[in-house]
Amino acid sequence: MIDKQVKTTADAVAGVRDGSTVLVAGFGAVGVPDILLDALHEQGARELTIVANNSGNGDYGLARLISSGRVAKVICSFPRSGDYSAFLHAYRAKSLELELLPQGTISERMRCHAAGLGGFFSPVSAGTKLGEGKETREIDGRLHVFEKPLKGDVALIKANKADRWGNLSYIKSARNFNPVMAMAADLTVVEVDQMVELGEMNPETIVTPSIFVDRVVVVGGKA
Amino acid sequence: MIDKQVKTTADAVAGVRDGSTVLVAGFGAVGVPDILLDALHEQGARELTIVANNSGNGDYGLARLISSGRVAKVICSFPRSGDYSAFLHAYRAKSLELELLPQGTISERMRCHAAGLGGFFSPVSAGTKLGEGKETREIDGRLHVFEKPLKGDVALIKANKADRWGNLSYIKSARNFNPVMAMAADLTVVEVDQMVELGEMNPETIVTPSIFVDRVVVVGGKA
Amino acid sequence: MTSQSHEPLNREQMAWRAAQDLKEGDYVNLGIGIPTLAASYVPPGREVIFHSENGILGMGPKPEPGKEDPYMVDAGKNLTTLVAGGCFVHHADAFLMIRGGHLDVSLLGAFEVSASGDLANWTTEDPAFPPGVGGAMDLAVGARAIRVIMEHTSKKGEPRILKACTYPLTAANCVKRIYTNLAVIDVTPKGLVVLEMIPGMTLEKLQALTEPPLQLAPDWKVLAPPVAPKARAA
Amino acid sequence: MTSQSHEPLNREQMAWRAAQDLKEGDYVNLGIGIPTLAASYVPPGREVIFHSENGILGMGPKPEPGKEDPYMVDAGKNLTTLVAGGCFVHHADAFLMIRGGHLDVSLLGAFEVSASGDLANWTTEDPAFPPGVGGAMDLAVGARAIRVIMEHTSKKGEPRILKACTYPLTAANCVKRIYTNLAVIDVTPKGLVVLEMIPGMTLEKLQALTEPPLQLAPDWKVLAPPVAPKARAA
Repeated sequence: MIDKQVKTTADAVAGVRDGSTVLVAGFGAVGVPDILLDALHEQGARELTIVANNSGNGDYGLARLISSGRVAKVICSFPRSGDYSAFLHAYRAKSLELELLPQGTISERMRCHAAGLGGFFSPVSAGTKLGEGKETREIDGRLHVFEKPLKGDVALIKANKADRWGNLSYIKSARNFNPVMAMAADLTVVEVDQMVELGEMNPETIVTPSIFVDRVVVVGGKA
Repeated sequence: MIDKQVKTTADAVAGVRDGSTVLVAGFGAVGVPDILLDALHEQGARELTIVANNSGNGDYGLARLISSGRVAKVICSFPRSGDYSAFLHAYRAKSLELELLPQGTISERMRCHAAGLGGFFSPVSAGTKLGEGKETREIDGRLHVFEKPLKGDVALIKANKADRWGNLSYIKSARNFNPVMAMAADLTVVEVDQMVELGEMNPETIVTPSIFVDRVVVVGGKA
Repeated sequence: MTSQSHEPLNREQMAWRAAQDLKEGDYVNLGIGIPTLAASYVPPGREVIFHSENGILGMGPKPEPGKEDPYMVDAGKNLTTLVAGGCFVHHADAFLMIRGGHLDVSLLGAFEVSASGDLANWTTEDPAFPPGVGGAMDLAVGARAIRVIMEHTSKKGEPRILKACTYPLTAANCVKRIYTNLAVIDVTPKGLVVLEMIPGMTLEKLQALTEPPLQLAPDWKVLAPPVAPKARAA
Repeated sequence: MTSQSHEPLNREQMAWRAAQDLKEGDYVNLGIGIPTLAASYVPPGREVIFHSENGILGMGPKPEPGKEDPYMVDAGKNLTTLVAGGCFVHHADAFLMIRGGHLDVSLLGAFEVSASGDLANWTTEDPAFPPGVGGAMDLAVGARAIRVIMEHTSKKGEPRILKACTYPLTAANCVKRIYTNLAVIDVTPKGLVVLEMIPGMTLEKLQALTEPPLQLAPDWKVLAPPVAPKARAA
């Protein structure tokens, strides 16, 4: 019987290696896998590249990973969100590298990898500082930059419900990056509020199909 | 008050011009906008380029458009499906052109247009007869072909429910090409089984958001 | 016309003015800051559908006290609501809508706009802080109409509508209309055309605060929002 | 071992053999024709999740009489069902799963396979009929393991495992395992390795029906499916 549920958050993040690229879902404080991030801190992997929209808040989750020196690089669109002092400190100390990407380019590059494609041309950032160094091409009279697929070794996902196959649903705007990141990593790990029986989720409304999910751990939260 | 519902199928397809590219959803006989196709036949537009997975069946819908000489070109992956005699006759008479694309390339090229991108590299068909004439590039040791965005002037869509904004839901495997084609045309026209009140559809489970839809007509069918 | 001040518009008035141009059925993204305020000033009875980059189509007003939902945030991470007919999409689909030309209007804040519609609104290159771009570049290339709301001049009184932007560009040739605290200006192939000015303003005075040459539209109007625009009920 | 014939396998037996290699938890796409039959022969109690290119993940067996649902069709346009845990996706997402390496196994029919794993299964270039490719090229590049089920030889008795394919390729270097009515053969960097042969078959006889050189695996086994494989209950 397929059962992707693991018992502990430590089991969920077991095996993450030093140097991994970790996709961290969420937008602001919503839909962020904070408990998995803390588990990853416990797990101890170092030299991580983090792909996220923001750069962590306060002293928990991603911010804690950064404060502890586990993060070598952050790929994000907007580090300056909320109390991002942990990131700011490391940034000023030059102890981590920042790669700034337009927000839509982050998710589209991950989808590109998920879809088995080799890259795409986008008009976003063409002719700007963020497009510098990228291959350019004029298509239909408009300048485009070439964007490569972006792959995670691990994706840390926050969902509401899961079943034992790993089908997922989300709550409202907590969906955000989760479905895209879930598709784009070799190992997709999910913290959920609750497990439901197989077949209990409406097949028309499952947002992340089980094929993208490897491990699920229940962390409670909103029922 | 926004109200995308039109009264008749004639209103739904009004204004389709000769030479238009028309995206026709469906897979086999499921999720095909047959009533809109008949309305387009009545409307009379000629020299159409049809994008569809198959090439029509029997003597109705797409097959009738082909028999009546309205179709200059068919872009599809698998014309040989069911009773495709209308297409076969025109193909043998060389009265229409066939552009054969791998099935996933059809939907991905339409999504590419919908997403405002300039094209993508795909490993599918690289090094084969269907990849001939396309720009190639080796990416990570693997040959890819360059695929351009594919845009419809019109998309003909079959959905189950709609509201007056044009939010749509589908039934089971009748979903198929519909959501992708709905995103990829200048004018998206939908035949639905029934209208529901605004707010009646679950916001978590709307499959095609209203932003992609221009006109909706009720044609009855499964309640 | 109700009683008018000759003062420059305040933030609410600028947002009010931009909101008047949003049409029934428009799909609109509002940038962080003053643009966000525009949602409150859409004329009563007019249905405009707001998009939020994090994956909401059909965003409503701020929640009433006691009805806050922590799962509902907007692009600025503030609490928000969903209207009937709204729905949720994942992030790549939210940006497909932005980049793919599906939005009718993108209303953005700006540091500078050039005579040819170049937009600079993402970084002032302050070395003390990391840069942040968010969705600015996506929003600046995708919508059918890109409109900007900004103060006409900097705090020092320097023009912010320039021959060429001094800050790094967000996108070139994208802005179509500028709402300032002094005027409404269209970016056209023939140059900047002033459509409206506040009471007491003249083209000469406005030109002195604007680097590239301005033309006055033959049918220009007085820019006269209500003194205290009335926000729409939630 | 139950009683065995020395006859070549029939379609059901070939499908049965391929099904034995599908593991618990595998996500699998079955091509039209013999591969489709494999779904019925997955060993009891083993959960394998089937994908259909038109947008079904978790496809079940054929519907029982009286329970047909016209909204449920498979890639071959035949009526099908959904199992508990299954779901629907749109077409671009269905092919994202295929192309993006999310499927564990793609089981395909073929006209020809080459010694290096080139696959030809989409056209015989019959000038009287239009070509059709469907999802064949997508399926041949995307899955983690591409496996083929086919008759070992053509109706005329000519080899279909060749040094180089004579029909137009679907994809190069993609096939990892071949199930024929005579043998199970792996495509390896060192050449074709015979893992199993039907009773009475020898490497010499098999080689005579195969163009490129074959090696016999040291631990090769007899290929002996049940005479009439029992299909799984719906």
